[in-house]
Amino acid sequence: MKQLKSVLFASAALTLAALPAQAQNMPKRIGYVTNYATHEWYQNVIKGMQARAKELGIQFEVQDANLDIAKQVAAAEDFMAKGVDVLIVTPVNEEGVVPLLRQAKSNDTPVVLEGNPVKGMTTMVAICDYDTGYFSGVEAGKYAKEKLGGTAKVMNVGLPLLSATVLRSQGFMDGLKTIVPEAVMVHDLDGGGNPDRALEVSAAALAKNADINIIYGINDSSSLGGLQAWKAAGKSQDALLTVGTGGEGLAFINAMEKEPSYRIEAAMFPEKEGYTAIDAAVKLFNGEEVPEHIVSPTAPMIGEDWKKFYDYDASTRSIKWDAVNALKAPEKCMKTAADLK
Amino acid sequence: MSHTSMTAAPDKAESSFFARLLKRQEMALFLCLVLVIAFFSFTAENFLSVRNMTNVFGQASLALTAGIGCAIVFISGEVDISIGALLATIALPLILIMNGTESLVLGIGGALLFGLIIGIVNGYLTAYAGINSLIVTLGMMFILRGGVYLYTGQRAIPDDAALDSFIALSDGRLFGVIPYSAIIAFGLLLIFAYMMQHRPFGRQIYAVGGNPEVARLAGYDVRRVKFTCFIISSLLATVAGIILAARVGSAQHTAGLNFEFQVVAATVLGGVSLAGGIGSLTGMALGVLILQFLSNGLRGLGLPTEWQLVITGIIIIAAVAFDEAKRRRAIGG
Amino acid sequence: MSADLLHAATDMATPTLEMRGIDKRFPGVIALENVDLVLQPGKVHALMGENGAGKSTLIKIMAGVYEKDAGAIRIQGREADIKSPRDSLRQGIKVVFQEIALISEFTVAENIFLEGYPTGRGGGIDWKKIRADSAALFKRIGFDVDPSARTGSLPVSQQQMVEIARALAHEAKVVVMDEPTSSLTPNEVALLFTVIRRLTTLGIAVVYVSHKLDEVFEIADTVTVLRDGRHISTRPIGEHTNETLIQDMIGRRIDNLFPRQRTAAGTKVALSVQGLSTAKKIRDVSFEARAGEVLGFFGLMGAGRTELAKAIVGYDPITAGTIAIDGSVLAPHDTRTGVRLGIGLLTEDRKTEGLMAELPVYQNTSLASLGTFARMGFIDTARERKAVQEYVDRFRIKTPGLFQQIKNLSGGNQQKVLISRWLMRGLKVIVVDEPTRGIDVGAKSEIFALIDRLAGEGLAVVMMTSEMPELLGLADRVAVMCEGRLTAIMSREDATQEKILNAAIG
Amino acid sequence: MSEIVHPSPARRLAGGRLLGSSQLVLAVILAALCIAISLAAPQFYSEANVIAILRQCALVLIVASGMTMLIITAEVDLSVGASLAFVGCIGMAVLNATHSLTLGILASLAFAGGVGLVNGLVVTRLKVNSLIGTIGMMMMLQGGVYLFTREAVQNHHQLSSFTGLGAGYVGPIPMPVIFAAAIFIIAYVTLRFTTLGRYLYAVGANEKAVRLSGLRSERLKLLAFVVTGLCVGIAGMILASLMNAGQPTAGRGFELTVIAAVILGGTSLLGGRGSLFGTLLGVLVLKVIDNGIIILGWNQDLQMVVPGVVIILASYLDIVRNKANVR
Repeated sequence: MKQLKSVLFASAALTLAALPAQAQNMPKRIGYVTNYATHEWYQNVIKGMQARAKELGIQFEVQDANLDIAKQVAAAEDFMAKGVDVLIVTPVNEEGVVPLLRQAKSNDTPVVLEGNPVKGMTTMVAICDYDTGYFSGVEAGKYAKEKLGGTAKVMNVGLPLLSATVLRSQGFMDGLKTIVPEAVMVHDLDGGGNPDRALEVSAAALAKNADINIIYGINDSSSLGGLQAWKAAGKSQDALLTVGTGGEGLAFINAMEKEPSYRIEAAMFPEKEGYTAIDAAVKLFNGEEVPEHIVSPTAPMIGEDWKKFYDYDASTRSIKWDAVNALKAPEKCMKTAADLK
Repeated sequence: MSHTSMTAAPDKAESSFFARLLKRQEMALFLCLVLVIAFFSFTAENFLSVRNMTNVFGQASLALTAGIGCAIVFISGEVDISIGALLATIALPLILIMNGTESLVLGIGGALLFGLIIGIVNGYLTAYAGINSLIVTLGMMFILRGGVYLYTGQRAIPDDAALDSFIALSDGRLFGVIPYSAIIAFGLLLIFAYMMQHRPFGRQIYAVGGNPEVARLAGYDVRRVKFTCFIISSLLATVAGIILAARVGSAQHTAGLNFEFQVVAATVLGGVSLAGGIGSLTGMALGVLILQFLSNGLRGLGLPTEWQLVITGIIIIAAVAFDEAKRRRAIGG
Repeated sequence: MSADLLHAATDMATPTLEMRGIDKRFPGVIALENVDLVLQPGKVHALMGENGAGKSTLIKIMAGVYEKDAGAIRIQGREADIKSPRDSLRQGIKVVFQEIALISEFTVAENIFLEGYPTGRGGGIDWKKIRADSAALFKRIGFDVDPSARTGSLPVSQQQMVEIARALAHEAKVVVMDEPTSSLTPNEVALLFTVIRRLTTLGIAVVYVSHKLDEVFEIADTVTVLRDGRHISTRPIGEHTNETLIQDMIGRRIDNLFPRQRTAAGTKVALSVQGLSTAKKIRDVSFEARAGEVLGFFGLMGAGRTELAKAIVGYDPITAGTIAIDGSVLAPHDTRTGVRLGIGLLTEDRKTEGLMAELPVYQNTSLASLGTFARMGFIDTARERKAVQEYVDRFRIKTPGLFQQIKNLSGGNQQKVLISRWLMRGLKVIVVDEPTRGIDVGAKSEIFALIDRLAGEGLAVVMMTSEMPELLGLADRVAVMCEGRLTAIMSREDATQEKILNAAIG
Repeated sequence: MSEIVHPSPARRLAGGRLLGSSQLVLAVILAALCIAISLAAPQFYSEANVIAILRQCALVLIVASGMTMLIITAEVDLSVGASLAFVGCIGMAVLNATHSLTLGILASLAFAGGVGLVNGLVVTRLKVNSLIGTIGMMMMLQGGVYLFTREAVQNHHQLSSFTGLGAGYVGPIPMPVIFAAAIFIIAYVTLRFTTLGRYLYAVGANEKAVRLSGLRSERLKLLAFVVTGLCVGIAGMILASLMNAGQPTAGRGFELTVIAAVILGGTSLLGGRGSLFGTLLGVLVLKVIDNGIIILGWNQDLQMVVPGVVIILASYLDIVRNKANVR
């Protein structure tokens, strides 16, 4: 805990220095309606937000939609009734919060979106999902060439539910093909983003196609579910590569330490995303110009790379802000949800 | 039935109106609601503001509308747990038709027609084919939810038409205060509460749920009554689905997940018995409002989801247990 | 001769209802075959026969509960098609079934108008009219019940009266009453007969179904007897005597309905009840039952017989008093201890408290004694079925096999299975509550013989009954209850109908 | 109250033939499914796939065995899915803290059994309808698991014995299948050959009659709840082992799969009627459908639609056949 604090202070100094020196009005209260607070990704997003809000002396509150769009609208209404200065929302679904934005507009409450773009939004803080998948795909290609004899038969433990996750899978395949042009996606699964469901569907797919040698998961639960199915089938991990996405919690650190095939993780730094969202909220409150898409950085981590970005003491992880803040995010994504249709 | 009823003395009609009012289950629920509101008005910030109050009524409109149907089906002695999935399904014809025709009337008409068909299927399989309604509606829940996923490819469908009239369903407020959705829900509640208490058909539903054999001997078409109840339930879930679609401006494939549990919980909390023939729509409405104010107040306190779930779970069990204890005491003399 | 009479009857006037050549078959059974019934306006027509003779089926066809397979129904000379209770009601046929057909959650007034609510402007129910009309109706027939009381809170006898009153609320041409007096007090029976007579003055045809000969002789104009689904006779009541009626009903003479085989009752006290009270009904009841005797408890409806029965076997909680079986006190007060000490209840309500309807005969029989067929919890099914088979043979239980679902057996055979359940277990005291309810005359004497034998084998039998002949025929001693209290205990020799009734009225 | 003897052919129930006629329908459906799928995709019959199907059946079957007993007593438990996730987290956490698999398993069994006990007490003592009572419990557990842990509980010690619970083999047979088979056999024997089993049917068929016969009907129901809980405890540990972590998000919708399988197997929700063999067939049918859709490369959304249709259809066929029997 102490360690975390000192890191926070260091990073605070760093970011404050990076900010333009103009005097800013701080919003008093920011409300965040998250998609699914019990998910590790969002917990770490919230951690980043809390850290940054505390630093700036802003009162910060969270409400959880718990994957229920109706509840999300209700929670946002509650916040507006309470009179928050800025609203941050992770849409349960891209289309579902259009009326919410309309309401916020008529209420003069600025809204920052996290994660998913929505028609009529002012600004969104998000990673580039396609790019994230793409660069991990490139790394996977290199690995395949070196260790897997240049073949790449991919089982995608995907989630068609969200455009973001579809983009990751597409990016991964496209990146992979730049190195291994004959790479194919043997199975495109719906793992529900859940470990147990991912395990179940992967087991069937692995049974059908014995030649799979790369497991790609759109989040850590999915890649781990796929890998567990592989292990449960009694297969050796020698000729396998597992690629996860997110770096959401502790699971991937464990896996990279203990599973021989789990070599690549496309880290998305949820803490950083939360941090950036608060900054964006402050800017909106002050009426500053903000880009429509504020990109939060991601990076593929190979092998031991994770230690560069995280400290881990067997029960909690803490982000190394200087390393993460040093990452450069692209101005624009290669592909976005708009390109899917 | 013959033994339990022999001993209790008949209620005296002369007892005052007020005393009878106090005895009613709805009164206990109402007091409970007042207590919840009182508690949060002291503890949760902004709870009593007009804005927050009207918000809650708007938010309650979904469960309230669908709850009417749920309660009616319960009273008829059956259950319908397909309403959550129907809530999501119904937005498809609505949004698709509106996007295609730019007409709210056609969209709502299409949605109601779809709901009607689902009600007919549920009702037929239960009332005429004789399959347990829990099984029928569980199966229907799978079919509808899977069907929506299949059709949409798990993509929400935006409301491209963005008709003003449709938007008003979500944003519109009477005199700028009361959400239209709440007015619709309470309007439907009034209509159906009147039907259940003062229309022969409503009383037939009570009779069928209370004792189907007696109802049959009294010349009622038990199967048709139950059949109709399922249609009512599906149509009301359709209306709730339309309101939800307006509130979220799209057809959402994941809408209404676990919604059936919320509605069933509120209905039972409101004193409507799963055994049939017992309970009232007023009770159901109070149950919905209690849960809604509770979740709003808990949000206001900044309590995380997990606590909200735990507390709601405890309250449901406690309320039903209390109700049951009261009933047994009444019988035991 | 009976055919001539039928013709004579038709000559009198256009019959209100005419059923000709009615056939009804159930799987494997012919319930009715070529049965005729002709009802004249303003007359009371008794319908008699043993259980299983087809009375219920015939009534249910009238009520539209069953559809006839063949035959014709004419109402006031016009062909009528009755396919559902609704059709029947529309034709002006109103049936009061033996089982109470009221919605217990509704008020009395609402139940009166269940079959057709009066509506006001716009189709809303006119509650004022419902209350006023039912109050007026009750006043007219001299029935003192609050129309706004919740029906379920009334005693059963009053509910029965509500049912009968309901028959008057609608314009009926035919009123059918199925065993209407089974749960009425003598006062209420008198009230009922006044009501029936009033109905006849209005020109309504009344069908009166009963086992009780004295009632039939008092109220009926004509009697039709059915036996084994066939029409046996239709005669004016004046042509019948007790003997001829019974003979028509059973087709043979029953000399000894109560074949008493026992000699003297024992003296050892098997059951001792002291100062027993319950929250519900029972007030300070004390008595003893001896091994080898039948102690009969008589009481009118609502006297508390069933409540007493359930309390002494440990099923219902008690508030005061002690129960001892063979000197061991029943504590804790539950059925588990009761059965262990050797007391069990043969319930009056077979359907909801006795039978496991969906389960086979052998499992129903062995339920209470399963432990004796088990080693380390495993059932020796061969031994179990063999034991059950012995009882099936010994008591001549008519079943296609041990695996038959018990719901498919007749009432008498079901009762024999339930008695076997207790015999297999080996009790010291058996409490039998209305042992012959819903059982036909032939089977009745078998059940009586069984009870007699139980006592003969040394059990103490405590028999709750509302049937005077049953009581006098079987009991060694007679206990009488009134409103939850024990008002008299007398020996068989001292017991007369008058004494018993006096004690029962209190 | 008809007094008529229906001399319909003596239908053997509960203790009669191995396959009741309703199970026959299911067996035919299962066979037809297997043949159809393997004709379209021969990989269906590969050893790897058969094992995969069996392993997936195992988890459901373990809980469904308990649930069958419970539904036979005319009660139901909707909290098993939420409990499954919670149990895994608890077991994992205890395992991490104590380094002992035994203690981890004991803790998870104690927790799941405790949940069953509370469910049972709520139903038998407080007289709350089990559908409602266990919905309440479901909410409490869904919330409670996140109060217990916000993240997946990682496997710190990697005990091989623990990993073996889910991923291990005995010969060619996966461990979960062995567990499931053992539990199934115990439950089957209990229901068919023991007094306890007979009493469970009896309670479901007529609780009052059972009580009058000197048996403690409430204890029997309570026991069925606890047994269901214990089954969840075992399944939860196996799932945690399979996923190598305690996952608070696991088990969503699991209760519906389990209940669907039991109902599909012909167990009546009204109690007193049903068989474990039917449940086994029900589990197999549902999981073969699930697997077949992936093997055939069909749209996975059909994994919801098809079971929905099958459940309604099977219930309908059962009723049609019963009617035909009566005629």
